[in-house]
Amino acid sequence: MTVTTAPEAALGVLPRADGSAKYSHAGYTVTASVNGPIEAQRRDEHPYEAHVDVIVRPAAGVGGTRERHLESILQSSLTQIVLVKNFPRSLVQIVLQVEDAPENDYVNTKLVQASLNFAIMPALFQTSVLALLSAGVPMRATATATAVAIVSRDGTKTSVVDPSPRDVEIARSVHVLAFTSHDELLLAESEGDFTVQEWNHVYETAKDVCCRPVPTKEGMEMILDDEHTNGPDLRHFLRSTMENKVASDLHWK
Amino acid sequence: MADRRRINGPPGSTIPPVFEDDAGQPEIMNGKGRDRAPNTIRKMFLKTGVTPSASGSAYLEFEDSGKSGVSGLKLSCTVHGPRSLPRSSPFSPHIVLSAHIKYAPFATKQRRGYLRDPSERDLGTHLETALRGAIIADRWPKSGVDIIISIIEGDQDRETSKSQGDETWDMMNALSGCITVASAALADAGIDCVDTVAGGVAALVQDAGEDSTPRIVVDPIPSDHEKVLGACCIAYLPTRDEVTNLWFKGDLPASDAGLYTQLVENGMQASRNANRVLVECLGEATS
Amino acid sequence: MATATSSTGAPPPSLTFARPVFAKLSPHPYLLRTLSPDSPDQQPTRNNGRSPQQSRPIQINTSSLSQAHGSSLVRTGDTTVICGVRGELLPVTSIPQFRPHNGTLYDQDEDDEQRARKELRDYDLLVPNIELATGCAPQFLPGVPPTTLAQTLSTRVYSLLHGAGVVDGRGLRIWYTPENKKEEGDMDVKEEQEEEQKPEVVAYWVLYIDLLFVSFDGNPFDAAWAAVLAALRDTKLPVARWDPDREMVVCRKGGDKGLDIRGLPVACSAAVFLEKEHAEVGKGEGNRHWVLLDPDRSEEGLCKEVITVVVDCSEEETRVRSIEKQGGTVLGRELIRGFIGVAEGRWREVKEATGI
Amino acid sequence: MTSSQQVLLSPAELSYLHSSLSLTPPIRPDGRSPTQYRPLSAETGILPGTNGSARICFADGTEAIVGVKAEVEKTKRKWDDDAVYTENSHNDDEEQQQDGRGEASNGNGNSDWVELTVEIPGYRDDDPSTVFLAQMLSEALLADGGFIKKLRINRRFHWKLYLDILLISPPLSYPLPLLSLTTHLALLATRLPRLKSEGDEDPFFDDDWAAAPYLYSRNPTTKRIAERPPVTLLVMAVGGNIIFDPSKEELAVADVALAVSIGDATTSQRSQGEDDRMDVDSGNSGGRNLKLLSIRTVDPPSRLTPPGVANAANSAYGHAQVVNTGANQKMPEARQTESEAVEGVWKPPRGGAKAIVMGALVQKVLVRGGVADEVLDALEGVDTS
Repeated sequence: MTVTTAPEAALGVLPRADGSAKYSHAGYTVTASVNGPIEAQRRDEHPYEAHVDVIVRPAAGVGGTRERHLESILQSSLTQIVLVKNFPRSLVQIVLQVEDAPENDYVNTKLVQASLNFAIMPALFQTSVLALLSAGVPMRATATATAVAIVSRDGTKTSVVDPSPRDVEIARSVHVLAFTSHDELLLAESEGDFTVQEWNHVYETAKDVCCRPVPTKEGMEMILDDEHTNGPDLRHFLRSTMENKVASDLHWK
Repeated sequence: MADRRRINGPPGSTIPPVFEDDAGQPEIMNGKGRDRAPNTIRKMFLKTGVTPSASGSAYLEFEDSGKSGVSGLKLSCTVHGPRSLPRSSPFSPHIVLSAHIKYAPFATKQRRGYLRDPSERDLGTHLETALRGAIIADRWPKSGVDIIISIIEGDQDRETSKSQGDETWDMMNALSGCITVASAALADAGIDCVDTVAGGVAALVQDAGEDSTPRIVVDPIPSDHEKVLGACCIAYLPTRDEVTNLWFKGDLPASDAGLYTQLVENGMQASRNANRVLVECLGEATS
Repeated sequence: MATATSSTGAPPPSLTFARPVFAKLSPHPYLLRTLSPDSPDQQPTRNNGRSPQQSRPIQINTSSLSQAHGSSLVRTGDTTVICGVRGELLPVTSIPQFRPHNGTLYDQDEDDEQRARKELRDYDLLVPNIELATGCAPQFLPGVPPTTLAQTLSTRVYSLLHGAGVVDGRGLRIWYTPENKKEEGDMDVKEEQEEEQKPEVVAYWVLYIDLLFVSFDGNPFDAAWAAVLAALRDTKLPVARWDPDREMVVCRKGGDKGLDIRGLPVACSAAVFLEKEHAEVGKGEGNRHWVLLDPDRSEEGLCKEVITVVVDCSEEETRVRSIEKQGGTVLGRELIRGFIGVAEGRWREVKEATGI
Repeated sequence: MTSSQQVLLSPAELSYLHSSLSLTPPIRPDGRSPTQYRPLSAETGILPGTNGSARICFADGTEAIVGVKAEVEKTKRKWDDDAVYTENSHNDDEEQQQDGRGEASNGNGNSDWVELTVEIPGYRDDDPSTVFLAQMLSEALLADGGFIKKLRINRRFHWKLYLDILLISPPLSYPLPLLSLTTHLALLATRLPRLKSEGDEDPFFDDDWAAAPYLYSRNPTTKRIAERPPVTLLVMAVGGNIIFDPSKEELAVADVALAVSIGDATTSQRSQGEDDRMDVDSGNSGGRNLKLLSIRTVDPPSRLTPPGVANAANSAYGHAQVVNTGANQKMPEARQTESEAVEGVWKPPRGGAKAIVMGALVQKVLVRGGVADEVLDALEGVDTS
């Protein structure tokens, strides 16, 4: 069981892109670059709104059908939070490069795999949102995603936040949920064998991880002893990363 | 050949199942001869309008001859057009015809891949030649029409483990089916044609047994006969009595020319029969 | 079409379209008008006359192909898909990192069933592929590499095949028990002479699942998944055995045995149609929405948010096999739970369509 | 384009050409007689690194080079092969009798022992017209099956022949006749090393090139080549006339064009096991006994040429414009003006060709002493030492 390390992120890592971010969490490190809004190709030009184009490059080898599926999921979700109406006939291009994935000798390390990789989706999601923020693309809301796996170990069913590939392999079901900053459910991908109650429980866990109310300064201690907060507080993390970046950019003030 | 846009099978190559009995003694021709009269074609089922989202479509099925494992020919055709040409193409005073024929992976005994191989492109060229004669091209200047045919089941005999001769004879049957189904789909799409063109195949075959002299049969199934000496596939316009495409392959001595003209005549007879089915089907569609 | 109003007093021709022209010119307002009829007694209907919760009737017939080991044809409304399953043999020698069956360190804690599921995934024994470039819709023409939709459909079918564990991997193994050879066994694992040789796996069946869309009118995943399932149920694989003297797997004619398929997961999809398409929805204003079950091609073009739920109600308690919701924020927790109920209704429809 | 690149001829030129070609006797732009071939210079053995090569260039500068390479390849063991192998290994003499047993399938080999690729400058190799040419040439070669038998070394090995056909110059006229003649000569010049090993052991060859036998064996005494590779002739019909070896302009006005492949089975007895009925007149040992191997319809570019506009419908001549073209399809008399042929106005041919015309075309090629014999005699003149 990999210990749930806290996520780290750095913004503005790539000099040439409009915005870029590097995010690593639960063994996955992803770098994203955003070039927005730029001139679109004729075939994916839309008269009223910008076209969000997502390109996922895997850690090793060239992308297969799995990467196309990840791209279509990210594109449909990010189009909801970016204000696409403000930039008609233009293109917001997001390129995500997976730096490294948690290596694990139980799991088959075949290069081109076709089945959907659930564990990497939250990392890709967070990185693209951070990169969009760093690029200053106007957005309706920010969004955070998390992965939850229901693992049945000796009879009891426990839900594991940010599962390792080993957990994903022996899990009964794996879920990825994404919430916007208005606490709306943006994305729900689940697979495996579960009942509606289990899904409800997963929904609660994920909502707690993603949309924990931002603790005001004095309310800090009261949250800590809550018993089922077993995942990082992503929204808080997003806010603090941006705050540090803005602070470091404006240090000359 | 890992095509990264598709899910490829295991890296090691897989082998089609080899059956026990044909490994030992050879395939004995147990009374497989042809039960149809020499000049009757197999029963055909033709239906138009199977793909509402295309401008014209048709589905054709040759019934299989009832022997175990022999599969009939099943073709589905869609026509998209007349439609505007891409910006880069030069001006053309007539409709630009492009035909694509593709075997489905599960269509033949030997599993075919997803990329078109030369024999399918060759069939496409034959089909274009056959249809270009029939279409009144200069009524649709600056426009194009795409004819796409998927062969859902090729009429190959699954039981014969060893293929008698190469599979060109199956190609000819497939081409004659493609011509008929494409002509029905064109009519369904409302593209002006001079006449309905239908395909017919006639072959010079030699049956098992020493004394049998080669005879000419219509709509041959290669596995019914010991050896196919030659075959021709004709695309024929019945009311104008004209041939738009003739494809002959085989080994005929040039000295007795009567054999060749007989073969062509039988091919035209086969396409007249096929045309009757075509006209009747189009008649139903409009009434 | 705008006709200038002539000033000579002739009444300006009213701008009226036939219904299909209106639907083609501005589809969104047209669908909005039909969905929200002004008089309350009229039922909200869709362009194709269906009510929002009504799905298209499904017809499934199987074993229509003779060159494949199993085949099915599924027609839902105007979407028609043909699925052919063909089994081929994969000898163990040509599997790159093959882990022999007689157990290594990691396999202790898994039972055979889980091990079989891992084999399916590691050795690629199930190969689904979807062919859309058959001119089934104007936007899918041949000659171009598979579109993104074709690739995402293949990935979704592939991950659901493995995720739902429909095919039992143990049925694809071909065993062989080497008799007691006199000379010293050349196997690396030291084997005592007198103890009976353990059976070992010499080859696997690989199932090539090929889907061909004859006609495409929206909601391809439901039809594709129903076709895959029906074809797998219809698959009959010949009995295969290892022929030691010719070192190859030989099959016996007749005596074909079917695969055992576990459960009947059924996919059910819907799209969310929003009232305000272009205007940005302010924080406060409500934005009316309709959940359109089993959308066709024109409705899919108008809706961004789609949801697909795969349920299996074979046992008394409904097991959900997969949920995929993306492209919008309208469907929350309650709406998804309600939609799972709708999916159960769809499951019963498909169950008696497959006639099991 | 299907048969040749875009035809840059105006309707007036096309109608002039069509009318001059349909006269009796036809007047061809370059003054040739209907059955006269363009002069060509041919030579063989130009590429030392190949088993056989040839180069032909026409008077108008189009040139083709063909190289033939042969490699020994292990016959792909059909699963049941060795069972057959052990049973009747006694009769492994060169001519197996076709007894319909497993042997038959192994005896006459299969068509992928010959790989033929055509390269036309300016066209991709998966371009439909290039694929059509390659299929036509390989089809003619494999039609009678006799050629494959020559490639068989023993039961375990066979020769794999790679024919690379390159058109050096851009295709001024339809390249088919040029490519097929060059292939014919290259195959005649092909020599395979002499087999020194016996029976079914691993083949072992004599490296003396002079002793290497020809693929098409020569009659030791008369030095005449018994069986010759096939030749494909392009023949077209305009009006009532049949014209051979058409140039680009002539093909542009053709009503129908056929590619007829003929083989020559002069003295060698028919392929084994054939009853004698096929040998009708084996009397004249000297004369050539032609075989019809394959016919394909070449789609004439005339269907893709722009139509001329008759004076009646031409508003420039002051005639009231009949009615705008959009509606004229519906109006019966407009449709009538569109279809009936006005003298001197070019109209792309519609529909196909009469069956008797096609029959006449094939007869003209195959008649004894006709064009086929003339071409084969000319080719025989080229010394393929």
